[in-house]
Amino acid sequence: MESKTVVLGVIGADVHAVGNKILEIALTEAGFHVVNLGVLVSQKEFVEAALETNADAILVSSLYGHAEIDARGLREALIEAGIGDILMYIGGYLVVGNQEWSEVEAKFKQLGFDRVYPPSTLPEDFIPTLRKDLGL
Amino acid sequence: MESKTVVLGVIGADVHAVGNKILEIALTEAGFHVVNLGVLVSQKEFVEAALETNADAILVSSLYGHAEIDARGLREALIEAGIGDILMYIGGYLVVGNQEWSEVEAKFKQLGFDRVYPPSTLPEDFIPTLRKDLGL
Amino acid sequence: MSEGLTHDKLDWNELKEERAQVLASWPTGREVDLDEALEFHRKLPAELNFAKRLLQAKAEGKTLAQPRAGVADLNSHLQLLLYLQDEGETDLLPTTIDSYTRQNRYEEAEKALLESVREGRSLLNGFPAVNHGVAGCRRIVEGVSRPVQVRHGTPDARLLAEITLAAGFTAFEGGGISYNIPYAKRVPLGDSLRYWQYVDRLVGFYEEQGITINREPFGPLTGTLVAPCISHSVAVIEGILAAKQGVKNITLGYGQCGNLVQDVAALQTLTSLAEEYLRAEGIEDVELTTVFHQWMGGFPKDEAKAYAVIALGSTAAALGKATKVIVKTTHEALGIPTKEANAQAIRTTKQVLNMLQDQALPESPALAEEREIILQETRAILNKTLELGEGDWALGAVRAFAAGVIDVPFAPSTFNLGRTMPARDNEGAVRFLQWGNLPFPKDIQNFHRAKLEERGRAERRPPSFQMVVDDIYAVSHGRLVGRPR
Amino acid sequence: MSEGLTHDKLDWNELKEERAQVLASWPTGREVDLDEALEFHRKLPAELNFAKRLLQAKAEGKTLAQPRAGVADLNSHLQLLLYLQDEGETDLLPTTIDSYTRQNRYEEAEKALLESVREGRSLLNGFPAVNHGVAGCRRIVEGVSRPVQVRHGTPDARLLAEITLAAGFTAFEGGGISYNIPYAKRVPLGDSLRYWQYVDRLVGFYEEQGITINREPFGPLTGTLVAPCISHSVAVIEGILAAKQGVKNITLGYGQCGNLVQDVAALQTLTSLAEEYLRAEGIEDVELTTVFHQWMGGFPKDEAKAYAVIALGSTAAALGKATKVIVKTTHEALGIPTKEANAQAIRTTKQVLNMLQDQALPESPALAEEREIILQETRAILNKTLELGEGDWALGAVRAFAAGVIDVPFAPSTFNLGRTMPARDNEGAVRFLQWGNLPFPKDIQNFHRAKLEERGRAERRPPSFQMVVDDIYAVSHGRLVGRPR
Ligand code: B12
Ligand code: B12
Repeated sequence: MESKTVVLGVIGADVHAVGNKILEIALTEAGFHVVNLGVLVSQKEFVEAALETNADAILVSSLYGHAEIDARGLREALIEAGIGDILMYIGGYLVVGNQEWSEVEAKFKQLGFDRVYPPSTLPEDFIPTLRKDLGL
Repeated sequence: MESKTVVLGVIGADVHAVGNKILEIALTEAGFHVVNLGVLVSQKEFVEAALETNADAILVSSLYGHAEIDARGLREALIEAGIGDILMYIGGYLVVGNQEWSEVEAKFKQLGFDRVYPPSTLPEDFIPTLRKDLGL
Repeated sequence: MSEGLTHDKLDWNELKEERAQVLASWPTGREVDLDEALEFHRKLPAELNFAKRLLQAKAEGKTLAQPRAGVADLNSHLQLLLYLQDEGETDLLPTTIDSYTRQNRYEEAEKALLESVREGRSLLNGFPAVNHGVAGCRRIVEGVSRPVQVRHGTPDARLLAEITLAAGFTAFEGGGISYNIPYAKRVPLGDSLRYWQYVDRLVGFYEEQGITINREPFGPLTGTLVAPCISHSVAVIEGILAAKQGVKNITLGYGQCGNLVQDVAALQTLTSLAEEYLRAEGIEDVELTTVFHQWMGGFPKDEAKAYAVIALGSTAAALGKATKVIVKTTHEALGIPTKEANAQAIRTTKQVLNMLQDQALPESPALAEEREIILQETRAILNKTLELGEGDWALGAVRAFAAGVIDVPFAPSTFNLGRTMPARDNEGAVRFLQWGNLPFPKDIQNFHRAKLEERGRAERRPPSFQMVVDDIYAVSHGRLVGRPR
Repeated sequence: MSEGLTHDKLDWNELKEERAQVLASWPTGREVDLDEALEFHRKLPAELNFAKRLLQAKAEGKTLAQPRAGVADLNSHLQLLLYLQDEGETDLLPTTIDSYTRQNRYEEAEKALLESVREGRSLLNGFPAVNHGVAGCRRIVEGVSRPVQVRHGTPDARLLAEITLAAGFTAFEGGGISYNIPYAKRVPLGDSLRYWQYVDRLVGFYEEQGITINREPFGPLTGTLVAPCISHSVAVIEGILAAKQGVKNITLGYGQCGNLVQDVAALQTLTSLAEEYLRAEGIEDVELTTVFHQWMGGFPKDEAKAYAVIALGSTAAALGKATKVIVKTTHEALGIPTKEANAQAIRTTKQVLNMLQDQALPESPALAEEREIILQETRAILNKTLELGEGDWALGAVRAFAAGVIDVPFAPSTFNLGRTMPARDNEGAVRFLQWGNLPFPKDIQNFHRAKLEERGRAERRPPSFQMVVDDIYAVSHGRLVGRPR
């Protein structure tokens, strides 16, 4: 089985590193080739890494509440780079405070994310879906 | 200053004794002559004690939630005994659960109580009013 | 009733007539069929047997959580228990009985039950099990998937026990002292002791037929500044009296006092004392477990503060390794809790228990000293009680209460002398300002005096009754020790 | 930036040029007028001075409560603090700074601030103090009646310090290590140490003028399985570095690990270690206090369970006699809390603190052993650090991190070696599965190995990385030790 490449990182000025390390381990154990950019990752770094590694998906984390601002324009930057149709997920604490989930989800879908995950998502909660979305 | 007599007791099948002891002490310290019937007091005992001691007021406690049933008809019994206009207070946890206070108060006013006090009433919260009501 | 009272085992055959009278005292008594009941109990899965569940927890070193709950109507009560099971994640279930039933006033209970059904809200503060009868009660036992206990406060619980045990309940709270002195005014102690010998003998009968029913003396008594030596003395006596009637699975109780060292010391001495006195009676085959009651006195009205009190109680229970803990709710100072509040409090409790599961209060000189105090005080009371009873614990209990050798503070019963006056020391442990006729040796008396003088110095006031009043209000006003305002 | 880094006191006059640059880096820097600021501080009532309030609490043996809180808009932030003061009954107030400001991205903060005002909700996770400037910040200090501290996570907080201290804030959290290693990725440690020497020297300047400002290294670091020896080492070094710059009032921090004995031992050793190493530097005039952080790792989503975690943290803080405790909320796992949730958590915390006010964890062999372990481990790390620094703590810190002699688990910084792997032992204390290059003597290494083997035996699995993952999730899944499912 050929292994799919995913780019992983925590966007913006966010330094929450623990979930990122856990995701790297879980995705690697699940057979993915993981390119982990760590924390404090800019949009540019995400785009470049996806291009360079010919990635199949981008997994964006945001824990600290600024995702709304930080993720704006990422899909557009990917389109501009010629990989506009790459699969893209986002997960974490996406907004400041505890807002109605359906609204949060809609907001980030509109920003171009294919799937949006709420706080406390466990690896086993989304990895099966990721495999399906990547045709595994 | 002549001292006023108050009859004190916990009505019905109620055995909560601590507040009753505290009230006895506080009322005595405040200069009242206290006739304390203790806990598990029937309507009949309240009426008889008030008659016998020529009391100026009756203070009914109910903590366990059955006051609604236990206090029904007490005013009528007092009227029948010829002391229908005696001042009568009730206080404690008067109903089962935590119900809207204004409704609870109205319910017990209708049962013939002159004043109705919510849970956690401290002696200093009502003794001044009692003095006023008794013209002290 | 209490003529010829002794602590000896009642003869089951001689009890026949009394049983017939008891069962005839309310129509549902007729539903009791012991053979059918035994059959039902035999088929009950082991995990629904309260006694077995406790022994399992004890073996695993775990502390289980149990709420209080009871409403008038049968269906509503079942729904309530299911909610506490599913949303509250509780380990054990209760069925709390209403106050009319507790005073054997079944007619009043019946009226209030009907009115409750009519109005669609509970006018009773508990579940009137006698009125619901064997068939009704069995719907509870069959409807849930946790063991269920009957919890009440009934001086004469003979009919209640007959009906609920026949229905399949596997645990029954109460005792001749603990369900009289704090719960009644004029019931002679000898009478209630005899009523409870009947209940224990009934449990002993089930035991003889291979069905273990858990029995639990009510530990906290009046819930108000009850020092460990008082509740321990009552627990040991009721434990012995139950064991004499053939009860084999007993949970001894204690209500949180609030000082962590005192609370843990109390839990640690409870079973060791009971074992000591049971052994002296030649009884070695009783399984003992413990129950810790979260703070039983007045609560703060603010729910956020009430959570703190609940968590502190859970902490003491866990660090003291109680077998189970009885859960209060954030509505304690507001009225009977909603099912939501009840479930939340269980979850708070379980999070504390789970997080402390692998920890205990470390052994220390302070803890050892506190245990020693409790042991000496309790032995003084128990030895004097046995002396008064001329070797008989039932007689001894009656005479000890009459003499104030056992004396429960703030108790409504006229059969309690009421000469003691408890107050907290400077670290919040419950001590005695006045010990009345408690048979304390001189050094123990000096200990209490010194402890209260220490507090007096810290507060710049002589130890006095005002301290007691301040202590009674303290927790609901946000602290443990009632310092001068 | 960090060329020629030493731990010596910066010359105030030589700092002039740098100050001018810092103040010019954002328009509001112009508002800083030190003379006017000193005047304001001199008129501030004593009870609003954070440093004095802490000393008072320390003298009285009390533990104070402090929340976290910050929103974008000035008025909303003031309202929030007033709510926590009046409805939360808090002792101390915070002003938590947003994450853009923490990275000196004032433009982004400005944009988000404007958008927040426009949308009527905070798009920032904190208060952008630099953007609000001196005048804006002063409205906060003048508007409340509790002392206020600046809380953030900023590697280069020079401008933030200039502005907030000039505005009248009397306490400033952070340090060159603790606000770099957990909060940045590529900021060289030497740089952040030097930035923080500036901040400390500024505080020292205020001190020279008679104004005491409290400084607090950030104790919990990554908040995730940080063993006491790691955070204590950082706290002591930052304490020394601050003191060298003339800081006189320092609060050392520690984040709850969850095992009560370890937590209390950690609190008890924190100031004694700092005093020991300060004394060795000839520094004797620093007032030390402690701060205990309620559980800093992942929380349970269920608010009822979160209350338990909050109360347990408060219990450890009280029994360990911390000077203050930083309060989490029941919304921790949901997002930035509402003001209501924040106030409730403070009240829960205060009820626990008040009820335990007169109690401490009794002295015991277990506690003494735990203290001894922490002392030995921390001394090993600190002595090696000083050796690497050839007698200089600033240089030593840089070299110790490079060598992994100090190594913070799960830290994002590339200047942290990241070779240690913490895991809980069978009683929930945080130990090391791998200690990387921590300079532990053989017996300490054996201690950790034995502790984890003990857990392994209990769980019937060899100690491994899976334990670490299980431990990380454990509290949010309802327990302390991540047992196999
Ligand atoms: C530990 C922690 C910290 C540590 C982080 C240390 C470090 N460098 O890693 C410290 C103390 C430094 C910290 C700082 C801050 N934090 Co913080 N922190 C936490 C905390 C308690 C736990 C996070 C954690 O490690 N969880 C464990 C890991 C395993 O879980 P996780 O991170 O959630 O990741 C999992 C899932 O979310 C999911 N996931 C993550 N990303 C993705 C992506 C995809 C595509 C998918 C499918 C899934 C997925 O999978 C992961 C593995 O299961 C949380 C609250 C909580 N959860 O209880 C707050 C929290 C995340 N922090 C928060 C905030 C605001 C901050 C600060 C701004 C300080 C402040 N105001 O209090 C700073 C920000 C600093 C910065 N610039 O980023 C907020 C965010 C609020 C919001 N969004 O509304 C939270 C929710 C706390 C709160 N309720 O206020 N924090
Ligand atoms: C201690 C206690 C007990 C002890 C009582 C020991 C004893 N014999 O005294 C024990 C454990 C035995 C007990 C038993 C029961 N209790 Co109880 N008990 C309490 C508790 C925790 C404290 C009461 C107390 O002593 N407070 C301290 C004193 C000083 O305050 P107080 O009693 O409120 O009295 C003051 C004021 O109310 C006021 N006041 C009182 N009367 C009057 C009258 C007037 C005219 C005025 C102006 C003021 C006034 O002044 C007093 C002095 O300040 C309360 C809850 C709480 N408050 O936190 C529950 C509570 C009162 N009990 C309750 C219940 C239901 C029971 C039981 C039925 C058991 C059960 N289902 O849980 C049994 C009933 C037994 C019976 N037949 O009565 C409920 C009542 C619920 C409701 N009404 O909705 C409460 C509120 C707990 C709860 N939330 O469920 N209880």
